[in-house]
Amino acid sequence: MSEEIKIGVYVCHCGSNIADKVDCAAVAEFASKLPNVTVARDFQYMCADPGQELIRKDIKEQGINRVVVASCSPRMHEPTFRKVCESVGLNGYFFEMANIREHVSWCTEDREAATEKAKALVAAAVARVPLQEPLYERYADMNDRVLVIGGGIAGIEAALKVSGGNKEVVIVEKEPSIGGTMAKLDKTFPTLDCSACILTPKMVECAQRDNVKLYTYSEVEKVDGYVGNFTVTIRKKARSVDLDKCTGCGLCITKCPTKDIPHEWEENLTTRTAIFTPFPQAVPNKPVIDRENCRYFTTGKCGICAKVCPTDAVDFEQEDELVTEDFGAIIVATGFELFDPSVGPQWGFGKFDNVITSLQFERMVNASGPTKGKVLLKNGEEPKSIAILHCIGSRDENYHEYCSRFCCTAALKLAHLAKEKTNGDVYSFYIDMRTFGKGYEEFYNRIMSEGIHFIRGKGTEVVERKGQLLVRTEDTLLGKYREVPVDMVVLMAACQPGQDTEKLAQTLAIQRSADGFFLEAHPKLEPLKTATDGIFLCGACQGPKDIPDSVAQGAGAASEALSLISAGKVKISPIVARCDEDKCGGCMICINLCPYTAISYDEEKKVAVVNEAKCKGCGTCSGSCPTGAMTNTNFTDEQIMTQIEGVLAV
Amino acid sequence: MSAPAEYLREEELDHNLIYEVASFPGGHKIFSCQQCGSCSGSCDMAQDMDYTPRKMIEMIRAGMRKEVLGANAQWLCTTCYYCTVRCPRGIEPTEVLYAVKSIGIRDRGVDPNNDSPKFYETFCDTVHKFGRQHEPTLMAIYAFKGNPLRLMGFAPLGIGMLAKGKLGLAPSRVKNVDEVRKLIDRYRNKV
Amino acid sequence: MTKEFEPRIVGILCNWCSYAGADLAGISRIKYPPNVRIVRVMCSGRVDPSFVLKAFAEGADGVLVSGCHPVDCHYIEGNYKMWARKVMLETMLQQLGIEPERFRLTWVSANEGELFKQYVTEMVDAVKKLGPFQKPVNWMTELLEHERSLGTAVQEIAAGGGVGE
Amino acid sequence: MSDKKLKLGLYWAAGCGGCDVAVLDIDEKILDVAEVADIHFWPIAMDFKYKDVAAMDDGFLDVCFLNGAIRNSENKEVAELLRAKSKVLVALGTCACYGGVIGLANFCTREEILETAFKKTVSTDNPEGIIPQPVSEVDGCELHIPEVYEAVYKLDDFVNVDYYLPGCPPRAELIAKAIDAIVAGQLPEPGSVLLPAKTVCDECKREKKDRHVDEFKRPWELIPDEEKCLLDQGLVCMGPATRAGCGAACTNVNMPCRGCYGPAEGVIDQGAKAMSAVAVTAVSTNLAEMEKVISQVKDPAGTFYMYGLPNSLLRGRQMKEAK
Repeated sequence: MSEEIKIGVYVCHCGSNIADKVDCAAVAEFASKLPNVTVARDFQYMCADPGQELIRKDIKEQGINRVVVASCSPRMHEPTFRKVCESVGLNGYFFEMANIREHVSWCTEDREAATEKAKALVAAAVARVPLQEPLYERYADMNDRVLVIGGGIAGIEAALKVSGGNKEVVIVEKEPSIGGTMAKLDKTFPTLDCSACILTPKMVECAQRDNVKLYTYSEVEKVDGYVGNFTVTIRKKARSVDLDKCTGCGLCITKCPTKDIPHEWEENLTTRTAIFTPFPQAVPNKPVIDRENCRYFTTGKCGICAKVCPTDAVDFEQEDELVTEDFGAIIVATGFELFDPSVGPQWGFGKFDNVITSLQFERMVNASGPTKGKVLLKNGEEPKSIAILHCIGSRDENYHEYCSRFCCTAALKLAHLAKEKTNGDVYSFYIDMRTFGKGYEEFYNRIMSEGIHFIRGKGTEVVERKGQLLVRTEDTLLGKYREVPVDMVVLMAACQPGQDTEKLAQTLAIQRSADGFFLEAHPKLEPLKTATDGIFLCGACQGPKDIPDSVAQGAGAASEALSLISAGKVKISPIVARCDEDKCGGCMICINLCPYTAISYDEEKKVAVVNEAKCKGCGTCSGSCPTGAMTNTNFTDEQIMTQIEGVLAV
Repeated sequence: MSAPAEYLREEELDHNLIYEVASFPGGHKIFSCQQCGSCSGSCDMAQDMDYTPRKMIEMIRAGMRKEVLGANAQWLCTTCYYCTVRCPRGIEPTEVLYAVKSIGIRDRGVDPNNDSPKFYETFCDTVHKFGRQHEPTLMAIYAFKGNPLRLMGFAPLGIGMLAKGKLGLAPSRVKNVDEVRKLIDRYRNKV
Repeated sequence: MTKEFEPRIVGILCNWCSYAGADLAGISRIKYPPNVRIVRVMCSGRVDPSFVLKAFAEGADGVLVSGCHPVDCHYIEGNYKMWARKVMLETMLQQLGIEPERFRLTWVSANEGELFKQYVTEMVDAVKKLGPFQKPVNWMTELLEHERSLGTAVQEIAAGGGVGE
Repeated sequence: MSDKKLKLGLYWAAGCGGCDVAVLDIDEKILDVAEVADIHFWPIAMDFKYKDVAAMDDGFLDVCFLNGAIRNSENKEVAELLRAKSKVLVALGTCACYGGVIGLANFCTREEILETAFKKTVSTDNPEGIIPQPVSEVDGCELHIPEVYEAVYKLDDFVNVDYYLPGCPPRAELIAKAIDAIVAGQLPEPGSVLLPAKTVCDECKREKKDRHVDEFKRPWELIPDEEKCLLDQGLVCMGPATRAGCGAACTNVNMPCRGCYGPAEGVIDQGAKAMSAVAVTAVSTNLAEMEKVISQVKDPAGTFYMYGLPNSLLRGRQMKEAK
């Protein structure tokens, strides 16, 4: 830069806040002798209008082209003074602040020492400011479509809310139907209203709205770009049924000869055909062929479904299709899965026929489920006693340290249903009863009066003695060891992150917390954001959540997305990392360091490339760049080192 | 107790006990107990009880009939009603313990070394007889049902009360004593 | 000099937690020794070990680096990266003859003004006990004896002053 | 180009002599050099005396290649002399540029080194414990030998250097290329390093991928995979922080780079930069685990400053006892 550096230094008294402890005039006098300093003044209140005017006047009349204000914390007034500079045409980043209030006058007793420290900080700012570069805030255009990954209740709610805001939304669901876990439930606590009754209208609405597009039996394959400009590749798995042609008449299902496939959606309590719809209210209510079990695909013979189909919708030749769509924001709503209790042999799951999971029991009590709503033992008889074991895999450092949150109340609901359906003895083995939600404690109280046996003590082990299942526990309220004989055991299995969480975290470049769920940007203040701008979370993919919370989060995530895309433009902070391609050796150390995956590797040039829209300017990459190619704007090596020289100059 | 102290025999449990207790006046809310311990925390006698009121309720729920009826807690209850006032679930532990006492006397389930039921019975008998209470008679009969010597301990108290005119030497009888007797008989028969 | 030795310590603080914590100490009028001069960076992850060495080379008696508590990093895990560097830097500084008390990495959150005071006070006390950071004056003498224009920076370092006077 | 032949000088200060050998390694190219240049000073190859050099006019030599660091008063004296006599002074090799391997001496004091060298080694036979002194009396005469300095210095600590050609030793073709450039008058800005701006990673063919190290190992603890980045395999490799030019000679033969070509362009402290880059490959959210892994790098200062301690910010160990 050939332009002569002219620094204006302004030492603020802040009334008596600074002047009491710092000799401001002496600091200004000291500053006036520093290199490149043209004017150095001290003034009552720099942030007030007359103070600001002083700076403007010096810039205009004295040709000041670098400004140093020694006053309060930059966290307070840095934006103020940047604006002052910009108001008279000087780039805001030609400004530097020395914090002589919070870091000097307010925390120092000795006036002499305070003045000396103030001088050092001013010297550092004066040394640094000539090295500062002009920086500009920039804006990128914003696509206003929203992608929702996961079509459970959280994702459905999010999609409907976005759609209600008149924006286009796409739902990608890996299963053949949307609905998620909620679709499997019978009743919902605490009101005990029917799950399907409140969910299916919302599912249908997703299918009917013009600005909601559904990709079921599909997965997100790849995500490129950054906030406002994501390009997403979606894999539409081959359904073998042409959704446009299929009317959902179901004839193919009735004719399919392969009928003995465990029905995953029914928690394997029954079987299904190779061409099937997961459940009667599925959306879209059109079948899919399970190629692994379909005779046509395994033996090449059969094809009955195709023959009976009146609309010629069965298409064995169909292949996975990759579609690419652009979005401004992404909402992740991939939900959870149930902990597999067979991991812990002590609970007897998989070993004893009548030890089942909560979701299996849920299907059993469901009128449209495999037993038509009857609670039945494997031998077809009704159990006379049922044990419900809480915290299976939850609150247990061997499995999941966290509390799965909804299972206590769900267990109460199941206890109620068990009592209602069998009128037998129902035992609830719990560690603590955590009924946190609105109306939940009242629900608990109500269920208690139904004569359920509540035993405070973890159902530690299920054993069989003489054909009788026994649940072993310590009744901690009585201080007694007990072995309670029951006919059926229901395990309240933990809520755990879905198996594809890790893969999706990589695809989306978002973080997971130690428990494996997706990590929010801030546990209190940014519960729906991720650290990656433009990607939001809702529902149980962020941590165990019940239906009301998932719905609230779905709506919240929609609001986050709408608020983002409605702005139309993305603001990009000028404090970012920049890579000097001439210096970059392509060592790729920086690439893993970036938590926002803002750095990628250019295979052709063999250098690191920063996506400034993704970069948040932390500078961690620069801190470990072995060649100095990666710089952090406004915090370059040179600037910081000079500042260090400066603070030690006095 | 016969079985190892820390082992609960499921086959010995009486799942009806809780319903039985619940059928007594004031017992119906026992199901709601959340085992917070407010009752025990409020109880001035808890330190002398073998089972605290909270634990009594839990034992009732578990169906530990023998232990419940044989406990001393219900007999130590002074019916101060602190527990009832403070229970966050509206349970009336005082009434629950009354129910336990009643069942215990009825079923002869009380610890034979426990004299309290005798006192209660004597109390009722005295009222049955006079239609009202007469303390010297009560104490005399009660004393002879157990150890008469212990009457000596109460002598100074009795003398003091006599001096202040709080006790009458001769028992008096209420007018329609039959009505009172009917009332008591009806309840005794019901239980 | 009869005056008590007043160490000069360079504090490199992250913007979101520790710098804000130091601000809070000021706002709460917590008094602490004036020996730490603060340089702000956006994240402790930005702190290049060169900055620490630079401070010592410029005559600092100690260097205090401070960031958000683990898990709380504004940029997710920049502080862990600084911690990795710190582990290696500590050994390296020891090999370079710098006492461990002269370099410290701490975690101070935005509401821990008191903790910031505590760390500053501890560090100032420890460094005072050690005395001034000794630069290898004898090497520098050999350079100083050599009259040449290029040597000015070295001379200043040897003389114990910083650059930029 | 002028029709006059280029006047060339070469000198070897505190170093191993490998740089002089590297000059010889340009093979037949030396004939081309002879065609365009006259060598006026090259103690390793021809008989010259310092007085011959002293007799030259200032700026007589067109170019002088000086290798080796400055370790004693003789090194310094000759360096100053050659500086005065040369139009262009090139620091040849890492010792001259950055202090080199011998710069590791800066972890010790002069006294420690002399004690070790003249008294403590197993093979030393020095019953009287004599340590050579700059000035000593022998048979009534005063005998002078050069004074060993307290520390190892790089050339530009004492004289102005026009160009740097680091390497331990610099590859012969780089020397040849430099000579060509000089002959053609195509030298860059004074002060430049006559090497590509990139680093060894740029020249290294290995596949870099994980950038996460669970365990640091010493080279003899494993036979590295020949395709994968050595750092990814847990070997401390200075490649990311080392100037390119060697053609990744070490990593090509399955050995990690030790940093001999010095820092990348503009880097002030190669060791600190390399350390920072290597340390973060062990990052995890388990602080104790991280500490365990990082502590497996036993000698970070010796590892990362193997070739550049005198060129680092602190230049060497801070000697407390120094007064």
